[in-house]
Amino acid sequence: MNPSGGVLAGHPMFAAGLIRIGAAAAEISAGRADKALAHATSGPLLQQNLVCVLEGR
Amino acid sequence: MVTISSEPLSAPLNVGFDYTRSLGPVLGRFATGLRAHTIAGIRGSDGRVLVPPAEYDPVTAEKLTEFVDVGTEGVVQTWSWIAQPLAGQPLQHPFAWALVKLDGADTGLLHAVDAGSPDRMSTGMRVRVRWAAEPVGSIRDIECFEPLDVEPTERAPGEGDPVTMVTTPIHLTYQHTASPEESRYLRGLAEGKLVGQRCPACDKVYIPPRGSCPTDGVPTEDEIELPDHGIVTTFCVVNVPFLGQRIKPPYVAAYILLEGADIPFLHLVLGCEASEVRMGMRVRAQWRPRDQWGTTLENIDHFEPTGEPDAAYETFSQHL
Amino acid sequence: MGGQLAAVIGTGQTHHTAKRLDVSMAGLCREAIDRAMADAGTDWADIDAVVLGKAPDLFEGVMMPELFLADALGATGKPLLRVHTAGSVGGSTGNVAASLVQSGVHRRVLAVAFEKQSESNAMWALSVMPPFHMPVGAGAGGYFAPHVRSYIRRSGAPNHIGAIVAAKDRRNGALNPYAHLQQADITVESVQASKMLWDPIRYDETCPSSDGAAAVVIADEQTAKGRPAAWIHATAMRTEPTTFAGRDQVSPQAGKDAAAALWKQAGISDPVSEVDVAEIYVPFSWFEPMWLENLGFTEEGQGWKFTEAGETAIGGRLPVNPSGGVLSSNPIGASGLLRYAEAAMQVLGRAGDHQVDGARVALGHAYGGGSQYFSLWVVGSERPGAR
Amino acid sequence: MSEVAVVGFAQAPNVRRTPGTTNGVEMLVPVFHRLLADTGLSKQDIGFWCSGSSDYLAGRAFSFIAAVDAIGAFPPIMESHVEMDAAWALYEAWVKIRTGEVETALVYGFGKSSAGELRRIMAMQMDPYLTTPLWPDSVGVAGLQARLGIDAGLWTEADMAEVAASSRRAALSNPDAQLSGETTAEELLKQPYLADPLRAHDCAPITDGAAAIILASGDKARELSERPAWITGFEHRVDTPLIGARDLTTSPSTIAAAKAAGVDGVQVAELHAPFTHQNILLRQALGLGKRCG
Repeated sequence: MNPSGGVLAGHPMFAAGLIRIGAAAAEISAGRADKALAHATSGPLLQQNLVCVLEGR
Repeated sequence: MVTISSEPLSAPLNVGFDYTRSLGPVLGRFATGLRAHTIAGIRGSDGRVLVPPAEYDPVTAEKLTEFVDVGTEGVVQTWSWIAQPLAGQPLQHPFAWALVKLDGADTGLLHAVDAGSPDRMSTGMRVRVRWAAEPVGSIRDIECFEPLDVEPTERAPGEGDPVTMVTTPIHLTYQHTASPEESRYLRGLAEGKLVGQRCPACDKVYIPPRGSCPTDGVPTEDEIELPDHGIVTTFCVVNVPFLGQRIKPPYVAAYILLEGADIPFLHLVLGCEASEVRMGMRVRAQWRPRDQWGTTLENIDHFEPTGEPDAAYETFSQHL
Repeated sequence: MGGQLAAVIGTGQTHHTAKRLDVSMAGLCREAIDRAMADAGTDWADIDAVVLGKAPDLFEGVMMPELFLADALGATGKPLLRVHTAGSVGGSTGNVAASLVQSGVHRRVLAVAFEKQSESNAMWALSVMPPFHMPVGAGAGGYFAPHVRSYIRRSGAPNHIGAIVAAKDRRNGALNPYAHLQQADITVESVQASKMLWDPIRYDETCPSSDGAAAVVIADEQTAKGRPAAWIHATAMRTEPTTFAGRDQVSPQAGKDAAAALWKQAGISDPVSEVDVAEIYVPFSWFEPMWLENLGFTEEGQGWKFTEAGETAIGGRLPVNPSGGVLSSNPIGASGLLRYAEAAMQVLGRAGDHQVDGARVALGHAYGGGSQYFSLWVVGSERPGAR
Repeated sequence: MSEVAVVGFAQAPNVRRTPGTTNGVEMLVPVFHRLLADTGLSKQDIGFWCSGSSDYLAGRAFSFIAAVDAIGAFPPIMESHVEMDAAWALYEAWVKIRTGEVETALVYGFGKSSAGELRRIMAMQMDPYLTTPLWPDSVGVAGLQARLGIDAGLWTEADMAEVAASSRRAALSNPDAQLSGETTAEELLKQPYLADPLRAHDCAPITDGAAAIILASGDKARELSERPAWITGFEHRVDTPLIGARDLTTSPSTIAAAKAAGVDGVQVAELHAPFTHQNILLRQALGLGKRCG
């Protein structure tokens, strides 16, 4: 869960969701995982949410 | 050379406006009700009474029409404590945010509770509305909620035509920071110098300089001090007054291409009739008295014609 | 053509006016949405995703208004995107919605764009000046007037061309019940007599500030087949920086590149004869000749002659802005999508009194920022390739 | 419709305050250079650019236009912008590639959160008629959600402190992290409340930063990366804005998006939860128990 430390370790608004996807992709590319999930949120109290599933081959 | 202090310049930027919002039928009725010390909910497609009322249903998106009046007392569903209230919040002494489910409503209304201290707040406690002194038809007509064991303050409802508009002042303060390149240019201006910078990739001289050359994506670098004269490439004569205008129309807003620069910047042309200004006209800067100089292009009050013959169109047409 | 086919099957818009004090922002959007859904014969269960377009949040004083509008837009529980590419946003909203279908991700997408400028003051929102900047400019008109002067100088156009466009667009607007300005008896002379605001741009050569919304329903081939549809033959978007050394502010490269990509994708080699009607983003009248050249309808420097000869009037060789265009209605965020929707209405034969007879291929065009954002689409009454 | 993969990712250091401008150019220029160098691409090789940012975060209309300079957008580029987190810009770019019109896309996001008063600015995302005029600050509002879960027995303040401690421990391996270190839940619980029931460690810090990702399709992706991260599911949903009408102890839109994207069998997850209790809420909503990383 959140190998990068997640947004509690750094939360640049409007880039933090993209960074989750980048961090999850890095786990795949580094061979540390074959299937990863990245989530991004927008709006008050998680009103809007995005899920991106990434896989290595 | 310009005295360099590395810290980029920064200054406050206040963005403020009193927005005038039309409420429409549903929110208009809610606001009119608040002014009269009543609270209207609306029934959703799932039967729940929604407070505040929604214009369109969260499940089916249909337009909602069935109003249901609810009570002015209710139950705290959850709360959080604000020890240092921020500008514009309902109370300026410590208070609780809460979701209050009013009697007869099925959803929580977000508002403040004036409980005095966090240990007097608890989930499930009952609270009642404390009405504002001058109701106008806005959510602020509810000044806040208060525990039932507090002496109620009697306040008279307002009346008048149905409320259709609400004014919501929005004032935000930011700290604006100039880029390092811009800061050197602005500090140069404070000493009466016009300092441009050349892009290492395309060799074009930018004034003001850029954190990143727009065509090459690399910061402009070596500095070039430019003379304070050049030509008008194109211009317009401003006849319309507008908010925040510095001088009274008509005046000429012109693109000035300084000698040695590869891009013009916008400035004022005075010292002749607006009708006399021409594309290609040679102009020189008129600086303000030195004691009024700051880190701004306004140190140059305006540009004036030099009387020399105009530049040929072909020599500046690529800058239009 | 990018991926799968997509078509507009319904359009809707509000009666644009200076101030809509009878509706909330949600109500304004729903007027356009409900009309578009009725025109398309679709209901909420058919819509897979919603795309909202709107210009700067500062205009209405709401940060990311799609969030508070989710229920009103019928987006709750569904994918929702908010596009913001300055003045061209209405166009890019149409392009993004089209790509959701062309990529095969969704089958039916609702695209909505609006601006409710009466909530604040567009002139204020556009001229919030950060520190260290010198307030010289005077709103959008002041920004573009110098470049209009450059066009006049570069093309040798006589001074009355702007008035011809303004009179034509405003008279067209009087045929369009949704247009904000209804000036059936405006003339070139009355335009020339109006107050000079930012020389060379006059009061009647300037767009109004409007509250308004537009919506279109875009569907996949399976849904659109066998029913009236405005098939999307091509879309294009290009951006360039606001200012750079040697930038052509009169006929920006981004506009030329976007047009070239569009015509290529649509299989159009001679736009002026293959396109039947064009809804072009003309907020200041002089932009008609300028964009005719930038879009490749005429040679460089010839746009004003085409306008002067009356070729852009309804009945001319290339009717431009039969709806009245931006000069008649300008809810900024929606104006680009209005151009797109009006182009679709023309090929659907649903443009009522401002219908161009026999229109089969139409252009929708939008630009934004300092003439640096361009969004375009071509729609046709026939499926691409069937022409 | 060939598949699309992430083939490059770079971010600016997350810092409390950058001296740079609110249009993010100073943060973006080095990120673009590093990302293009890592993948061996030049800006002309990028088919589509898409960005995410907010005018209200920067305090100016069109703040994203100045960022276009950072790219060097001439000759003109195919570009779009969403006034949302750049994750949604990535979604738009993914869709664009799937139309077959382009093979590569560079997506970027930036935010100088320190320029304004973030807790107040976020109130501007709520209902402008009946909620924003009360100026409910983002931390106070989050406290309402935290307490609902505490009262319902879904999580405790200690669970929340544990999330904060493990986040800082994991961040030790992340050179771009703003806050990292060894600490324990017990230690953190000794801190005073920031907004009861939330303490400072329960809230994401105020951070200036920027990031960019390169997407590529099919063979291009295999050419640019030994192990491309293929996007096999990409979904997003939105819930109602009626705060009081939502069940704030779960996240229906996350559940729906995850179901549509297909998350079973994931071995690692990066969750975007600006508050500790939201991390727990999302894990419960996604059914990602302790076993997942």
